[in-house]
Amino acid sequence: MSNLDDLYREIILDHYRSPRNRGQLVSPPAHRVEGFNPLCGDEITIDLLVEGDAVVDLKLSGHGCSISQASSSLMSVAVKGKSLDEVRHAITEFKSMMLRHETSLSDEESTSQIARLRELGEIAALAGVVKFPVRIKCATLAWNTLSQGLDELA
Amino acid sequence: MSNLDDLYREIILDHYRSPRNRGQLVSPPAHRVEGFNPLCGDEITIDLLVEGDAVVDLKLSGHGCSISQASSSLMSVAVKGKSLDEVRHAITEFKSMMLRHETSLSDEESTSQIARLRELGEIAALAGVVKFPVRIKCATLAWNTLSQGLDELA
Amino acid sequence: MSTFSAKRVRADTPEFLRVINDHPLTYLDSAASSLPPRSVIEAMSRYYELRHANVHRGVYQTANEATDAYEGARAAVARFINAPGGAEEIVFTKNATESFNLLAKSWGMANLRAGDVVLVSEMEHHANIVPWFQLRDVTGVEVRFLKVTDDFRLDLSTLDDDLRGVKLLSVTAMSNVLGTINPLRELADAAHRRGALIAVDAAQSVAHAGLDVASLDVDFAAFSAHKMLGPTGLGVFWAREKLLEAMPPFLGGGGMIADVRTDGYLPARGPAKFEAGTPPIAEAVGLSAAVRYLEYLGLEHVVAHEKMLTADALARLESNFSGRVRIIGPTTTDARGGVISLDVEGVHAHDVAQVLDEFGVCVRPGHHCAKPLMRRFGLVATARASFGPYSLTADTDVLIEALDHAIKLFG
Amino acid sequence: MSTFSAKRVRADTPEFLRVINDHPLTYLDSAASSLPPRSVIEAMSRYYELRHANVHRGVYQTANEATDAYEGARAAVARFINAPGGAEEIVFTKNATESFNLLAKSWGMANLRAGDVVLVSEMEHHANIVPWFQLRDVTGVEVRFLKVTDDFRLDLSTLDDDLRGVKLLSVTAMSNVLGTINPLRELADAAHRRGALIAVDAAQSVAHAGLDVASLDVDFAAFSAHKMLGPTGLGVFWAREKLLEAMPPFLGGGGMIADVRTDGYLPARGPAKFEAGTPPIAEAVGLSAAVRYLEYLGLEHVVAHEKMLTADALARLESNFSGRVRIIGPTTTDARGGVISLDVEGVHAHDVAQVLDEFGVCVRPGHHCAKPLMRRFGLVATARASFGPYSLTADTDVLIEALDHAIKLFG
Ligand SMILES: Cc1ncc(COP(=O)(O)O)c(C=O)c1O
Ligand SMILES: Cc1ncc(COP(=O)(O)O)c(C=O)c1O
Repeated sequence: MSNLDDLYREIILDHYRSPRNRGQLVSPPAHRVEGFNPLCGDEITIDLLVEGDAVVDLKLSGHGCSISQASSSLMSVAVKGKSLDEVRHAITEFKSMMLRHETSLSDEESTSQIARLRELGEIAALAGVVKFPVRIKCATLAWNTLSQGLDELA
Repeated sequence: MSNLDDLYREIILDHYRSPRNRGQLVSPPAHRVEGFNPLCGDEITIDLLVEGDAVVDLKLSGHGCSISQASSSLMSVAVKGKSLDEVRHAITEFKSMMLRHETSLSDEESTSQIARLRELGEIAALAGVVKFPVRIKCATLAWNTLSQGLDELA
Repeated sequence: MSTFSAKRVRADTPEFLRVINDHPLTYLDSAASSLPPRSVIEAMSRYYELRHANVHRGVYQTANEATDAYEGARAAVARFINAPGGAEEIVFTKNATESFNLLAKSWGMANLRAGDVVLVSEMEHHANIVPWFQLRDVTGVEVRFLKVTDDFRLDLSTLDDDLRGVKLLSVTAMSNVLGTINPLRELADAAHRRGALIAVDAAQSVAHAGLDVASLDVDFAAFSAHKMLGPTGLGVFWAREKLLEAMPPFLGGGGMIADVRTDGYLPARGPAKFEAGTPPIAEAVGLSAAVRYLEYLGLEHVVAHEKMLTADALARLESNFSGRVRIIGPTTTDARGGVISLDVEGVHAHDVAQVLDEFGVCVRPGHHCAKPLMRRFGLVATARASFGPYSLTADTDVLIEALDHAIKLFG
Repeated sequence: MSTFSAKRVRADTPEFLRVINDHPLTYLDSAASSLPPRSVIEAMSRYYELRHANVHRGVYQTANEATDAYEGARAAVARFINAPGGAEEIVFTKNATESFNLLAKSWGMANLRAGDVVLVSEMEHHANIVPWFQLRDVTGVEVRFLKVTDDFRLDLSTLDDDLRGVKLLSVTAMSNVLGTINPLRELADAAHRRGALIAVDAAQSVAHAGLDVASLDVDFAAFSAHKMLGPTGLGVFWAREKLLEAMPPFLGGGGMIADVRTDGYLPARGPAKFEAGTPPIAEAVGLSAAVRYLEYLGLEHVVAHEKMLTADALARLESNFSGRVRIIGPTTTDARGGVISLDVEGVHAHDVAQVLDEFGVCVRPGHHCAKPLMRRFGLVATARASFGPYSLTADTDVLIEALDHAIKLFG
C-alpha cells in the first residue's frame, strides 16, 4: 500500500476530516468565486476578503474528495493573511509542483524543487498526488478557483 | 477466366454492343418510368405503351454497365408484345433467378429451376450474374423499373 | 443443462491476464464498458489483416467481403434484438449517444412542435437528456421528467396523467446507476394508449437483461457495442421500419445520398440514409462476433449468472458494512440488474475507487452521466461496481476486502 | 539517404498475403481506404487485450491507461498536422464526413445567416457538399461552386470576385477523383483578404501529400483515420483554438457537458465539448500507431515514392492505351497525387473493375461520391486506381495487363 500512503498522508487525512476555514463570509464585501470539476462533480465556493494588498480572510464551502478537500483546506491556511504577491507566488509554486510528473527532473532541478517544496510548508504533503495523474485536477481545483477569484478582483 | 466467361456470355456482350429497342416513345400515350441505381449511377428510362391487356411497345434510354444494358435489352425483347400476365410472370421468374444465390438448391429444385430457365429463353444468359452478388442490382434495375411502371399503370 | 461457465468466459477474456498493483484484475466496471473476449478481438484483427476495404460500390473481392461482413452485422443485430423488420431496421452509429441524437434531431425535428412533450425519467443517462434539451432549444418542445421513488423505481402512480401531451416517452431499460430494470412493456402500452411513441435506452440492458423489441412493443431503441463485449466506435439505432422510412436524414455526406447536384441532394433509402461517410466496418465485424459469442453463451444464462452475483453481493455488502455503506438502488434482485452503486459514509467515491485500485479492483466513481438522478438523491458521486458474464463471486470477495480497507483508512 | 522501401511497407501489411482469383493482391484503392500495417492492427489488439476500459472519470489503472492512450492520440495528431494550439485543437469524430457536419452544424449554424455564401468547389466530395445543403435548407445560406477548368484544375481566374460575400471557403486539398492538389496557401490568403475563413478537406492529402495547417494558414480541417493507414470508425476535426472555443456544441450527451439539471445543461470546454458519448478509444490507439508508422516512414519519402509511381503509370497508360483510355485528371505529376481516374472507351467502369478483379486488381468504379464533378465532365463513372506507400510499379504492370484484357473482351 506504499502508493496509497504517499497519496493519503496523515496531514491530508487530517485536513480532510477537519477542514479549516469552512463557512461563508458576507458577500459583499467578500468576493465569492465558484469552481467546478465537471469530471467528478467536485464543487468549491471561496469567499474571499481582500483588503488593500492582502487576503485578510477566506472561507470555503462545497464538497469533493479527500484530495480536493484537503488541498482547499491547506490552501486556506497557507494564504490567509498573506499579501496578494505572496498568494500569487504560492499558486504558481503549487501548480508547478503538480506539473512535475510531466518532466523528468535533473538532480540539480530536483534539489531546487525540494527547496521550493519546503517553502510551501504543509502543502508539500500534496506532492504525492503527482503519482496519481487523474487526482491532480482534484488537488488544483481550489487553487485554480482562487486564482480566478483574484483575477476577477484585479 | 472461367468466372468472367460465365458473367460476360457472348449473348450479353452482343446485347450490350447492340442494344435492342433503344429510343423513346411519344409520351403520352406511352407511360414513362425511370429507374436509378444510386450505388453505381446506372440510369434507365422506359417508355411503355400498354394497350388493352398487352405491352404493345417499349423503348429504353439511359446508361449503365454491360450487365444493366444487356439485361434491359434482353428484357425489352422478352416482354414486347406480351400480355400483362406474361410480363408479370417473366418479372417474377427473373427476380427469382437473381435470388438463387441465397438458397442452396436441392436436386429436385434445381431440375425445376432449369426448366424455368429454359422458359426464360435468352434471358437465362444472365444466370451467371448470381455468382457476382454486387452485379445483381445491375441486372435487376430494368426489371424493377418495368415492374414499377406496370404498378403505376394499374 | 446449462454449459455456461463464468470461468470459461474469464479465460476467453485476455484482460484478466493483467496484474494491477500486484493483484489480479478485479474488473467491476462492465456498466461503463465491457471487456471483449478473444474471439471479438481476433475477428477484428483478421478483418484488418485480410479483408479490409471500403464497403459499398466496390466490385472487387475484398470490397465485397467487407460489405458482406458489414451488412451481415446488421442482420446479426436484428436477430439478436428480434427486430420485426430485420436488418433494414438497424442503423449503425458511433455510439448510443449518437443514436439518441439521431432520434432527437431527425425524428424529433420532423415530428415535434413547440408545446409537444418529451417525457424522460429522472434516472436517465445524459445521452437521453441532453439531445432533448438541444431539441427544446430549437423547437420549443417541453422536456418533462418522470419521477423516481425513494426506493429507486420509476414512479408510475400517475403515469397515465403524466403522459398527457406526450409525443415521445424515452426511458432507460435499466439504470446505469441504480441497476433498476423498468417495466418497458407496461410503459409501451401506456404510451401507445395515449398516442405517444416510446424509445428505449438499451445501453445497459442489451447484454445483461436482453432486448426483444418486438415483444416489448417499443418503437425506437439505442445501444452501444462496447457495452456488449464488442468494440468502441459503434452504436446501434433501431426503429420500426415505417418510422425509419419517414425520418429525414441526419448527417450529410457520401453513402446517404441517392443523388447530388450543384443545387441540392436526394437522400438514399433504408438505413444507408442515416450512415453518412465511411462506416465503422471493423467495428461491425467486432459486434457480429460479440453477438455470436453472447448467443453461444446463451443470454438467459448470463442473466441468471449476474442475478446470482448481484444477490450475493447485495447480501454480503449489507452484512459486512451495514450502516457504513448505503446501496443506491433496489436491495433485492427483483427487476434489477448487476449494477451496484455504493455510498460509503465519510469516504468520497473518488477515494473509495482510489483505494480499491490498490487492490486491483476497478469500480467507477462519479455521477455516471446521470446528474439529475444524483441531485434527486442528494448525492455528488457514488462508487459503482457492475458485473459482466466473466464476473465471479471471488470478485465480490476482493471488493469487500478493499472496501473494508478504505473505510478503515478514512475511519 | 532515405531508408524508405515500399517493399518493406508491403511486407508490413498483412493484406498483401491475400490471393485473389489465383493472383496476388494488387491493391489500387487506397483513396477509398488504406491497408493498415501490422503495427496498427496489433496496437489495437493489444489495447483490447490488456488495457481496455472506458476513458475519463476512471480512477483505476486501466481506465487511466486508456485515457492516456486516447489523449495521447490527440497529441500525436496535433504534432502530425502541426496544429498551432496542440492537442486542444483536435476533436475526434467518427469520420471526415462527421467532421464536416460538425463544422456546418456547429460553426455554420452559429455564424452564418441567410444570404451568406459558402463557397465549395465542383471537385468536392459529397462530404463537403451535402452538409452545406443541409445548412442552407435550415438557414438560407447560399452554397456556391468554384468551377473546375477543362484541364482539371480549380478555376482561380476570378477567385477574388468569387469570394465576394463568402464567409467560408471549403475546399479539398486533393481531389479523390482527379488527383489534383489545390494551392491551399494561395486560397487561404485570398479568403482571408476577403474576411472569409477557409476549411480544408484533407481526407486525401493527409497521408499522401502531408498537411501542415500552420504553414497553410487554414482555419479548419477534416480527415479520416482509415485513409491514413489507421482504423475505421475515427475521423478528425481540427480548428484553430479560438474558433473551436467559440463554437456551440454539436451532439449532446455524456462527456460533452459541465453540468446537467432537469431544466438544462452547460457544455464542457475544449475538444470534449464536441465528443458526446464513449469515444472511439481503440480507434484512437490505432491512429496513434498509424501516425507513428507514417512518421517512421517519413512522409516526404511516401510522397516522393507515390509521385514516382504516378509518373510511371501516367506515361505507361498513355503509351499503351492512347485513345482507348482517357485519364480524368492532370496528366503530369505537377500538383497532383497518386489517384488516377480512367475512362475506358466502350467499357463501363463497372465492367472494367469486374475484369480487373479477375486479375486480383482492386480499383473502384463509380462516381466516387463526387457527382457534381462527374456531371461537370459528362461522366457517370470512372474506374479509379490509387496508390499507397506499399504500392509498387509491378502493380501498374498488372493493371495494364488487366486493362488490356478488358478492352479486348469488350472490343
Ligand atoms: C476527398 C474526400 N473527402 C471526404 C471523404 C469522406 O471520408 P469518410 O468517408 O471517411 O468520412 C473522402 C473519402 O471518401 C474523400 O476522398
Ligand atoms: C444507460 C446508458 N445510456 C447511454 C449510455 C451512453 O452510451 P455511449 O457512451 O456508448 O454512447 C450509457 C453508457 O455510458 C448508459 O449507461
